[in-house]
Amino acid sequence: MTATTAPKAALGVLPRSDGSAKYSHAGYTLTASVNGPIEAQRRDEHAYEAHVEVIVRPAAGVGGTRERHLESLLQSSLAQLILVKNFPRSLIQVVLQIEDSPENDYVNTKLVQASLNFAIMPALVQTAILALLSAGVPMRATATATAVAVVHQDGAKKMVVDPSPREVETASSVHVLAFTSHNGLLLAESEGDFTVGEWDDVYETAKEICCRSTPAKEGTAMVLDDEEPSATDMRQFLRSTMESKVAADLHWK
Amino acid sequence: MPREAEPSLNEKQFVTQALQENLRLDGRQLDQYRPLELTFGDQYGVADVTLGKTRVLAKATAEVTVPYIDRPLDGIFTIATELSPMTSPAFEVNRPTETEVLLSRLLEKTVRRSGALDTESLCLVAGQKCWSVRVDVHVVSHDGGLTDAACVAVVAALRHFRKPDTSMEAGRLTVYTPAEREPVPLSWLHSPLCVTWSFFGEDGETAVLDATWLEEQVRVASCTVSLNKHGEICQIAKLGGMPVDAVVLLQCTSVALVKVKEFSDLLDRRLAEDLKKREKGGFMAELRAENDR
Amino acid sequence: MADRRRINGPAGATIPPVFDDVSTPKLKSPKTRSRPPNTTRKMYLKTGVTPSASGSAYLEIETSATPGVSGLKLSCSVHGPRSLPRSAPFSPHIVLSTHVKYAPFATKQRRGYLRDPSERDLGIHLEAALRGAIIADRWPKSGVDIIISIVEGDQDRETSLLQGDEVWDMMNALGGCITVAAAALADAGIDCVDTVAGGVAALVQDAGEDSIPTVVVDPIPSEHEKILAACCIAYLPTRDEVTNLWFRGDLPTSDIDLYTSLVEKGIQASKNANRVLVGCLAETIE
Amino acid sequence: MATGHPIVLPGETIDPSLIPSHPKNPLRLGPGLRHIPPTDIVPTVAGQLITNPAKNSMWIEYNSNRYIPTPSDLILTQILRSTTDAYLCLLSPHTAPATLPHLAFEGATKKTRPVLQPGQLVYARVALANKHMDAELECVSAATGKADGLGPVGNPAAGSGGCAFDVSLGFARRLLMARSRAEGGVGVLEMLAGEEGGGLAFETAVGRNGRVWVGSESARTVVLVGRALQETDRGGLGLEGQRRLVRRLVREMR
Amino acid sequence: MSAPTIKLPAPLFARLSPHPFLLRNLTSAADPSRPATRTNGRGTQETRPLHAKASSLSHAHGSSLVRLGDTTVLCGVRGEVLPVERVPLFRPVDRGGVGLGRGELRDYDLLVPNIELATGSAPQFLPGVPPTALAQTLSTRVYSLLHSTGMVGVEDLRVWSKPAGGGEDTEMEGAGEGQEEEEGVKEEDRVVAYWVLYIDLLFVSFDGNPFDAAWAAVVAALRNTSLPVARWDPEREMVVCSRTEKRQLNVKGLPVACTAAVFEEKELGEVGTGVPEGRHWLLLDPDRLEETLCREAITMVVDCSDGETRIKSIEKQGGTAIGRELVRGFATIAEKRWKEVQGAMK
Repeated sequence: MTATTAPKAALGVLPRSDGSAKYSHAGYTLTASVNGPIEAQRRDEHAYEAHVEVIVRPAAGVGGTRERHLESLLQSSLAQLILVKNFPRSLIQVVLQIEDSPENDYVNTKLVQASLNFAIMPALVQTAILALLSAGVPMRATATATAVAVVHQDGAKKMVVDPSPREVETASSVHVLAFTSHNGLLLAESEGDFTVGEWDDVYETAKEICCRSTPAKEGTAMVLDDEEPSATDMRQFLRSTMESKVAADLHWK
Repeated sequence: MPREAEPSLNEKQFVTQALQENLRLDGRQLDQYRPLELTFGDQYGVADVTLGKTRVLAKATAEVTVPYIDRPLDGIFTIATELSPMTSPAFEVNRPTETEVLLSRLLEKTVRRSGALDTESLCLVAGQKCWSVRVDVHVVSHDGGLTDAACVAVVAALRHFRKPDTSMEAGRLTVYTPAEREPVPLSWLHSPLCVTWSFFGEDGETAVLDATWLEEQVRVASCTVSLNKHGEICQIAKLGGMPVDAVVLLQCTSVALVKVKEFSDLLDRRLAEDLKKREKGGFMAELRAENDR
Repeated sequence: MADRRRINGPAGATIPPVFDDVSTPKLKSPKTRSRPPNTTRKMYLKTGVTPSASGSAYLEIETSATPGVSGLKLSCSVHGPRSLPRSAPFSPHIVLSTHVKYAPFATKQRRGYLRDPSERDLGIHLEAALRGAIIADRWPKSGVDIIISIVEGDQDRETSLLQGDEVWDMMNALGGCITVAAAALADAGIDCVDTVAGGVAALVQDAGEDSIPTVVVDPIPSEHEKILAACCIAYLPTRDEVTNLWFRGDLPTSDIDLYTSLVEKGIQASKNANRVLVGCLAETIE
Repeated sequence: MATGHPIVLPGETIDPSLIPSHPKNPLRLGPGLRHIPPTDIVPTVAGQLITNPAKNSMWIEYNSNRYIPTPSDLILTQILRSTTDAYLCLLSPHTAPATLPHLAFEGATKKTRPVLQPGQLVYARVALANKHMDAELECVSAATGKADGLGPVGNPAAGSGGCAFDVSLGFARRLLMARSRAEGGVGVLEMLAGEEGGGLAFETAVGRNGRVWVGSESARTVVLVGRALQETDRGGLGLEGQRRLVRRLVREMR
Repeated sequence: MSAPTIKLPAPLFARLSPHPFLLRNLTSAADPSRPATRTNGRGTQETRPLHAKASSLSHAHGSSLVRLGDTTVLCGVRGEVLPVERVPLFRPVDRGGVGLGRGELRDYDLLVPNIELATGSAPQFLPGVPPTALAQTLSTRVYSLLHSTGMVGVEDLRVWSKPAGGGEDTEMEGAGEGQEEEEGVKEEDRVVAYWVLYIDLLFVSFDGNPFDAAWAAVVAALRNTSLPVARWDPEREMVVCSRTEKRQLNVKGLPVACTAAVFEEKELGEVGTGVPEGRHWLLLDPDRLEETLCREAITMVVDCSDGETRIKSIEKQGGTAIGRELVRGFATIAEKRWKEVQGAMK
């Protein structure tokens, strides 16, 4: 249940919503639906841009304060990517349903938990982006995200990509970073105890995972065959997923 | 949020007319279900049911808590149903709609009140501590037949679920983590399932199984029968609508039994398959290995 | 059902600390009043504590001599006058909405975040007291919100056993609310016919069951053996009008004048409060 | 992907060599592209980049489910209710209604205006669409004053309402192509009417908003056509597949 | 709006079109050598002085009042007793086991922070409504940080059956659970209850940057929290507290939050390619107006108590203007802030 398991995704899994994606990686399985642009309610209607609403629903129990926090993080990130100016007075609604998440065998998990759940953030970002792409919502860029934990094990310090809940618990610090397809740092969340230097290393690791394949020239991604896929290349994953989707849509051409 | 728009006059008129000629828009027989599929998640207690375009997800969880004062020897068992905007933007968070209320009430009657789960087995320390078992039902995609699909999901999730093992020594309760002791299944008594009939025509003469969302919007009456594969009926709900001939209802229930048997078989089969998968070092082993390093 | 919008504590209920009173017997005997019966405690009033509000004020009533007896700390902010929401019906005069809330840490017992009946009562009394003072028809179709947070309730912490004296504490709280709200309203520049202020008087029995009850202003429950009755009065000095009178308790039928004297004392108390209020406002004008 | 039509993702840089550079005609950008001054042209959706040097135009070919009204699109809409001078119509679920003026029908005047029931399906053209306003529809060509096929479809009251079927926007577009068989690769309708379908008699009104109305004397035919359309769309069938599908359906539903 | 031809009184201008107004303020510096100033007269890197004083709330076990410019927040910490019978998943401590300490705090919900904005602290927060998304987000962040920093040691919150036990334990707090358990074994001294700390934050006045203020208030309040010494009374079979004896809470370290928002020249930077076009400014300690005009923000929590700078948390969201370099650089800004706040906390 670590980086070794490659991410899986399926698009358009919900026939009744404009766009949808089912994504599973590192033990997390999520489904996202995107509807929009649709009519916005009075209270969140903006005269010059679309209102982006993000709803995160836990697999078990009613959402609590921490879901609201995750929502606000996603909302502020997605609103940056979506061309909200294209659809004034309207609403673009992203609903994320957590279906399955790895559990920590060493504790009996409680239903309501208030503390931040770092490990799930990348999956949330990835799924939302895929759903938006499948809905054909105009965006200025895509994004990729990953989680990295710094674990101190018998003196040695090592970085764990896509840490398990257990690793998160024992890690000295946990980090989530998201990059736009233009290599801009879109989201950076860190918690624990670390130095600037450590964060820098984390940044390197995360960037390697999120931004490996260079932005596509002539549209076709430069698949670097010679390079052995050490860790998952999120951007390449995103691209290949979309390529197969588009190919399927345009089979008739 | 804008309300769900009614189907057009043309559709309403046509659906009814076609049914009188035993025609359904998707070419099914009147008493034919859409293909029903059931899968389980990596974790215990996650069931994913698809019925045509309808998809329902159920997740079972258990927590230790304080029993209700009036029932000190019973555990707590709740089924939570919420239709999120994922089902349709017409649904708002924390704004229960009629669909939602009816659905949860039917599940409540079918699974909880019929004593499918032995709640006394959930009691840990009389009057002090007990298990609270909770099933969250997520309607991911709604194209009719919610009740029937959701019921399968709930039952499947509960039968698949494992709760942490416990022990009592010297009057002190210990709840073991999965790492210490393999979790244990719930004590399950019987598996009631729902079969919903929809009635069409001026005096509801045409009875149809597993109506789609469009058909549900046009139907004149509906009736949900809940029973287990032994033919024991747990509840029958015909909530208003056109009056329907009693004889017709009787025929419905007998057909329902056939369907329920089919569903039960599917359930047993899938559960067995999943068990096999886990036994030969499936997910848990992997997790354990990963935790140990 | 736990509040899903807040961070809830443990599932099992928690107990406020229970003190072993045996170890400190001296505290059990009721402290005696440290002030003469007709003088109020010192109060400190300040306006403009919430700059983003159209008006605001902070009131603190000196903690009395005895240790562990806390004073009253109130913070009030006024928003408006602002136009009523489109949904609201037409109103020829300004619509007052008052909201009084104890902070969770304001009293002996931890207060929840949802308003309880007593807090609603305070709101209603306050509303009545202010309505009489504001020149309401100057702002048709508009509303004003008056929000008071009781940061610290006037309560004795040491007496762990409650002798059902919350109601008397509420009296004092209301008195303070009225005064602080008046200050905030003035700070917001909302015209009033006069500066209203609140005062409390009580009929107390200090020397045993059959002693002669006496009337005192600004009572502190813990300083008296028994409080028979009390009243809180909102009073407009220059007009000599009472806008709100809240009486509680029972008076010995033997003496009819008791009631009037109680009210008079209450008025006297509110006059004292008024002096502080006017003084504070005068300062801010300079 | 090796073709000259690469697949692009939002924000990716398009190789300048792909951007047609016609001496005279100005460059025309189709859906899915935005121009960032001075020279950047950036895709905003995931799809296939199509360029047409002759017309000096380029756009992104992609499929989606949410219809965004564009002028002169033919759409199948549903009357919600009538105001004093216009009908409010539903273009796609949960969106603000479009307006269809009472006078925007062939030969309609203050006196003689068509009376349409709420829920009635209408085949119309988008007259006006702009992101800051609700779309406006018409059932008459401003030029000729003729309806040319636009107006209410079917007559539910008379029991001949026909039925509407949902398809993907991409499929609707292909159906509407002038030479849909050659360019769009959809022959299913022709086949149904032709020998594969045993010459079924039916009429259709294809809406760009992903709704297709099918009318016929026989309900059986309506269902058959509807299923054929939906299954072709969902299954992503090629011409041969469509032929097989039609044959199968006809057999099944005989 | 911002056309120079129109002459508007500054406040009106600010009201009508805040964005151009702030932009004008930042750019209007006659000679580029002079640093840009904000609408509120501060330099871009200039924070508002933070005043923290231990407030004297007599019903709370610890409290503080923090002023950050016109943002005023009041924090009260109150301890209540939670007998172990009421802890559903209670495990006797001496059993050891994984994730002890932090585990207890989290699993038994011993720290309960909540933030109340709906006190009329600003026009947009009216009372009687459930907590807004902002309030909930703030509460979550405080909760998370409380646990991740491990400021409060669980030992301070344990109540032991042996009266003596309690006294010594605190001396050897930090010395780790290890010895604690041994002792537990030999005297079979057991935990009978826990203190639950209710940490309630009340915004008296709101003018932006709520998190920095709230967090400072929490830290200040915890530092002046002392719980009554509690002991197990076998006769009454309950935990009783001493009136006279109090024990100060040992608060580990001094984490300080430092927030800045990014103001972009273009409203919602109409960015096409990677690098954000147009200039942008990093506004330290943003006020209410500035927050409404900024989409991107960064909060860094640092602790320099033991010499070197340790980062406890980074939260950066809402844009791409802040890249690797800026985050790196921000650490030094946070350090500076830490010193200021440390001074204020004394």
